[in-house]
Amino acid sequence: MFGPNLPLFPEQASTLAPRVDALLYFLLAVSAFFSLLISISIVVFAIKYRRRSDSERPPLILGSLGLEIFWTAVPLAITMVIFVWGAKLFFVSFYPPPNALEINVVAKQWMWKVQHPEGKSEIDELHIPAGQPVKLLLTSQDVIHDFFVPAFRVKKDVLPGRYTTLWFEASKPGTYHLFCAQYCGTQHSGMVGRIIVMEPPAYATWVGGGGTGGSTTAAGQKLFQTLGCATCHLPTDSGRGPSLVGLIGKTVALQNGRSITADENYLRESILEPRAKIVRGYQPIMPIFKGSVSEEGVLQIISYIKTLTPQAGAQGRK
Amino acid sequence: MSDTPAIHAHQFDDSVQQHEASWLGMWVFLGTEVMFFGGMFLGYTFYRTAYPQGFAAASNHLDIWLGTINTAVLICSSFTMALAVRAGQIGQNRLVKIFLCLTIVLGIVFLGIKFTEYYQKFEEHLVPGWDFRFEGALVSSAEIFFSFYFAMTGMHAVHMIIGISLLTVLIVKTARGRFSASYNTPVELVGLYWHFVDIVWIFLFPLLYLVGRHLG
Amino acid sequence: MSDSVQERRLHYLNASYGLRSWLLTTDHKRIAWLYLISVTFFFFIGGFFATLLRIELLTPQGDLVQAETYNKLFTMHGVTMIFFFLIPSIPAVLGNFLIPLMIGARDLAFPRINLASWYLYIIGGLFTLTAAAAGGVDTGWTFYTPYSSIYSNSQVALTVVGIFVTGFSSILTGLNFIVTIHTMRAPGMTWFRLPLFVWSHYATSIIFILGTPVIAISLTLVALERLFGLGIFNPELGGDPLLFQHLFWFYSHPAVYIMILPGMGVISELIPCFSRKRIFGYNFVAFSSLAIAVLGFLVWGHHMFVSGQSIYAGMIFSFLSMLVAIPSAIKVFNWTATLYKGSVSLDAPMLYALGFIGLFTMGGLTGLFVAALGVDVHVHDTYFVIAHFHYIMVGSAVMAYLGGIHFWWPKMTGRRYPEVLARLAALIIFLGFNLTFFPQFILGYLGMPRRYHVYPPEFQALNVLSSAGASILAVGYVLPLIYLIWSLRYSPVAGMNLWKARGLEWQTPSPPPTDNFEVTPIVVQPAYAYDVLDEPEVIYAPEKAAHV
Amino acid sequence: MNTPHVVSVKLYAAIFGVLLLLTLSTTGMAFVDLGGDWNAVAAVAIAIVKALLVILFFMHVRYSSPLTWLFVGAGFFWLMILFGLTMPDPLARNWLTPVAIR
Repeated sequence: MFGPNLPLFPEQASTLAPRVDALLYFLLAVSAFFSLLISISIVVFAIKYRRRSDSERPPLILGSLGLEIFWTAVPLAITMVIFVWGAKLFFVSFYPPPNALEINVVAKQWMWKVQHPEGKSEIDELHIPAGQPVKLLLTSQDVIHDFFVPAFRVKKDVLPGRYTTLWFEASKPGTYHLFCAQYCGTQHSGMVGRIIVMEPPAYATWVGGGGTGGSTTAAGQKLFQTLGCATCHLPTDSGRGPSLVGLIGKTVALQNGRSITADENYLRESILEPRAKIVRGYQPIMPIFKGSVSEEGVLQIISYIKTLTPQAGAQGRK
Repeated sequence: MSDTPAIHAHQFDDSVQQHEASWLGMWVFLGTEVMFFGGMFLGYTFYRTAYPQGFAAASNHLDIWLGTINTAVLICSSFTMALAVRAGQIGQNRLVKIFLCLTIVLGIVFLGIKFTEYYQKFEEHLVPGWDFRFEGALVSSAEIFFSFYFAMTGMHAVHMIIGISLLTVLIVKTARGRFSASYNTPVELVGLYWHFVDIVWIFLFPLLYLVGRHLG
Repeated sequence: MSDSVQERRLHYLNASYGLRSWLLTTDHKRIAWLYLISVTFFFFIGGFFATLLRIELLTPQGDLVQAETYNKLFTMHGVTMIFFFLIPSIPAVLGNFLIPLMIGARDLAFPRINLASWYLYIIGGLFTLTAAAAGGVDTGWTFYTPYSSIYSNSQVALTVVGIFVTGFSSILTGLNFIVTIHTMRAPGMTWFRLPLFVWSHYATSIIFILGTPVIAISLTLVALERLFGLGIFNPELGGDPLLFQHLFWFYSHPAVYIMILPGMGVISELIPCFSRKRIFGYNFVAFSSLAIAVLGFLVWGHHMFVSGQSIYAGMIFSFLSMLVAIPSAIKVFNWTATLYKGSVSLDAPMLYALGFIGLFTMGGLTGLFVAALGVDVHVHDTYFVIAHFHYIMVGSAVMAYLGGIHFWWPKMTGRRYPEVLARLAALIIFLGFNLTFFPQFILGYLGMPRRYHVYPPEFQALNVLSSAGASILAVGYVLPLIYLIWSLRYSPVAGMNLWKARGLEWQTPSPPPTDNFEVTPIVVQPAYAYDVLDEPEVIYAPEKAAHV
Repeated sequence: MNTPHVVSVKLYAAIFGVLLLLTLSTTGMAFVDLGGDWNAVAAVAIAIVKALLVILFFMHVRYSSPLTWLFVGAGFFWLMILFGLTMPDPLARNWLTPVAIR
C-alpha cells in the first residue's frame, strides 16, 4: 500500500486470494470489535470505579447465568461461522479442477526443480499462464519443504516419500515470491524462487521454444518400455499385470479385501513397493523399482500412464 | 499381628491420609506410563494400517512359543506379586519375602527368554541398524516392524529391570521389619507398578507375535 | 505484629542457614525459591538469544551471523524459553509456594519428590546447555523428522535427553499438585471454596501428567533413530513424517495451555483483590480451566493443516479448535465483569493483570485466524503465527508471571517493592511488547516465512520496528530484576496482609513459618469474600481438627 | 476410602487360572482365520479382558474409591483421544471426492 518499500498488504494474484482476504476482513472485524469492547470496558471500569477510599465495600455480585449463556452462545455462533467459511475455502483450495495444467515439482535441499509437461524444466522459477488452473504435483528428495506463494494465498508441505498436490489459478500477470515455508536446514531462507505469470500466448511461445528434451509423457513412455512395464501391463486386463488404462480416479479392489481410490500416491507406491498393495486376482510378482528409478522418472511414468485413456487405446498411439 | 504405631510424615494429618495420597500418587504415575507406552502403540497402529502385509511377514519371524511362555511367566509373576501384597496386608513378613523372591525369579526368567530371542534376531540379521536383511519385497515395512519390536520390548525390558531392582529393595526392607500390617504401602505401590508392566506385555504379545499367523 | 518483633520470629527463610539447608530442603517454599532463581537464569539466556535474532533481522541480508548460527539461535531461543522458562515458571515458582498455603496444608503431598523435580529440571538444563556449548542444535524447537532424525548433524540427541529429563520434572510437579489438592485440603476448604489459582493449577497438572509422557516417547524415538538406526520415521523405509508431528503436537499444543492456564489462575487472584469484589461467575471460571485442559488435548491437528494431513482430519481439528476458544472467552468476559462496580486500585500487579486481559484477548482472537482453515493455508509458518503465540506467551503468560511475583512478593520475602518503579516497568513492558510483536502480524500476512535468516528487502521496515520494540522490552524486563533484588535489602517490611487480600496464604505471617500455619485453619468463608472483608476468613479450633 | 481390602487366595488363584487360559486361547485363535481384520480385533479384545482382570483384582481397583476409578479411567481415556484423533488422518488420506467444490 505504501509503495514498494513498506507494503502493508500482499497482492491478490490468484482467484483464491480475494476469497481468503474476504474471510480475513471478517476475522479482522470480529477481532477489532471484541478487542475494543474488552479494552474500553477495562479502561471505563478502572476509571469509573477507581478506589476512592480504603473502606469502600463494593456490592456482592456472584454472577449471572443469563450473561454467561449469552457470552458462550455468541462466541460459539461466531466461531462456527468462521469454521464453516474457512472449511469451504480449504475444500476449494484442496481439490484441483479436472482441466488443470499439471506441472511436477521436486524439492531438494535448498532448491526447487520444476518439470513442465511439454518437457521444459526450470530451477527455482515457475512460468505459468494467467487465467488457467495449474496443478502442482510436489515431492521432496530429502526433508520436508513447503511450496508457499504469498500472492496466491496458497501453501502446501512437500513431503519425502509421498506426493502432495497444490493448485491455483493466477489472475494477474507479474512476478511473485516463492518461499520455502517449512524449516529444511541451513539454507532454508535461501530456498526461494519466483513465479512468473505470463499472458497465455506469451506462455505458449515460451514453453514451446527450445524444449530441452522430449515431453515428460514421451520420456515416461520411453521408461515404460525400457523398464519392461509394457510386457505385463497390457491395455486389456489379459496381461500378468492389471491394465493401467484410465486408472487415475478408479476404485481398485485389493487382495486383502479392502479397496482404494487410485491416485498418484497409489501409483508411486505400486511402482516403488509393489507388494504393499496387491490388486485382487493378480500374483505379487512385480519387481521392486525403488532405487532403480529416480523421483523424476516416477513422475514421468505417472504422467504417461495418465495419458492412457480408453479412447487412446493401445500405447504409443499418442 | 505386630501393630507398630502408624508412623506418617509431618505434612499428613494421619496415616489413612498418607496411604490415600501414596495410592493416588502411584495411579497418577501409572497414568503417565500408559501415555508413555501409548505413544509407541500409536506408532505401531499407524504403520500396521499402512503396511499390513509387511507387518504380517515380519511377525511370522518371531518365535510364537517363546512369546506365549513369556506371557505365562509374567502372569505367574503377577500372581506371586499379588500374593506378596496380600501377605503384607496381613503382616506375614516371612510369606512376603518368599513371594517377592518368586516374583524376582520369574522376572529374571522372562528377561532370560527375552534376551535369547534378541540373540536369535541378531543372528538372523533382523536388527534394524545392524545390517538388516529380510528376504522378499517387504523389506522396508519389515524393518519398521522390527524397529517397533525392539523399541517396545526394549522399553518394556528396561521397566522390568527397574521393577526387579525395586523388588530387591523391598526384600531387604521387609527383612529389616520395616513393614507391618498397618504400614504396607511400599509393597502395594511396587505391586501396582509390577502389574502395570505385566499389562503392557499383555498388549505387546498379541500385537507383535500374533500378526497374520492365520495367513500361514 | 510490630516490625521489630517480626525480625526475631522464626520463619522458613531464617529457620536454617547454609548451602545444605537450601540444596537438600524439602520445604515447598524453599524449593519455590530454587526454581525462581533457576527459571530467571534461563529466562535471560533465552532473552539473550532473542536479542541476537532481533539484531540479525534488522537487515535483509544475513550479516550478523551465518545461516547455520542463526538456525541454532532460534532453536535454542525456542527450547530455552519453552521448556526451561514458560512451562515451569508459574507452576514451579508460584504454584509450589502457594498451593499448600492456599489450601491450608503444611506442605505438598510428596516433598522429597518435589525436590527431585527441581534436580531433574537442573540436570535437564545442564544437558541442554552442554548441547548448546558443544555446537548447538539447529532443528527448531519442533524437531521435525526426517531433518532432526537423519539430515541434521547438530547436537540433537544431547538436547533431546535434556528435554526428556526436564519433562519428568514437570510430571513430578503435576503429580504432586493433583494428589495434594485431592487429599490435603484443610477442613472447610471444599472444592468450590478453592481459590481459582488452585483450580487452574489442577487443570495444568492434568496436562503435565497426560501430555508430557507423549513428547518424552516421541523424542526418545527420534534419539533411537539417530543413535541406533531404528527406522521409525525414515521415509526411505516408508516411514511417515506426519507420525512424528502427531505425537509431537499431541503434547506441544496442550503445552501452550500449560503456559497460559497458571497465568489465568494468577489473574483470577489479582482482579478480585484489586477491585475488592468477588469474582464474577466463580463456577464458570473454575470449570473453564478444566474445559481448556480437556479440549486442549483435542485440537493439535491445527498445526498440521498444510502438512499433507488428510482434509477430513483438518476439518475435525479446525472445528475442535474453535470450541477450545470458548472457555478462554468466558474467562475474559468474567474478569472484565468483575471490575464492574468494584473498587479498582491500579497497583503494579493490577496493571499487569489488566495488560494480560487486553493482550490475551488479542492473542486469543488471532488464534481464530490460524484455526480457520482458509486463512491458515496462507498464514501457517509465517510471522503471523509468531506474533500470535508471542501475544499469548510473552504478552499474557510472562505478564501474569510478573504480576504474580509482584503480588506475592510481600508474602514470599516479607518485604514490599518500589511501587512507582514497578508501575513504570509494567508500562514499559506493555509498550515494548506491542511495538515488537504487532508489526509481525502485518509481516506474517505479507507472507514473510518464519525462521528466515535472509528476507526480501520490502519486509525490512517492519522488522526494524519490531527490533526497536524488542530493545524496549529488554529494558522493561531488566527493571524488575534490579528493583526486586534491591527490595530484599532496602524495601520497608510488609505486614501479614499488605493488600488486605482474601485467601489462606494471607492468614499467616509473611514470610510464613516452615509449617505454614501454627494451627491448621478451618475455612468458614467462600472464596474472594471481599464483600465481608472485615469478617475473619478462618477460625481455629482449640485442639487439632480431625481431618474432615 | 481405600481401606486395604484383603482378597482371598482362592479368588487370586481363579483369576490367575483365567488369565493363563486366555493367554493360551489368544495364541490358539491366532492360527484360525476369522476373515478380514477379525483376528486382530479378537486378539486385542482378549488382551483387554486380561488387562481388566489384572486391574480390577490384582491391583485392587475393584475395591478402591471412585476417585481411583476416575484416575484409572482418565489414563485410558486419554489414550483413546490419542488414537481416536490421529487415526482418521492416515485412514482418510485416500478418500478423494471426485468433484472439486467451486
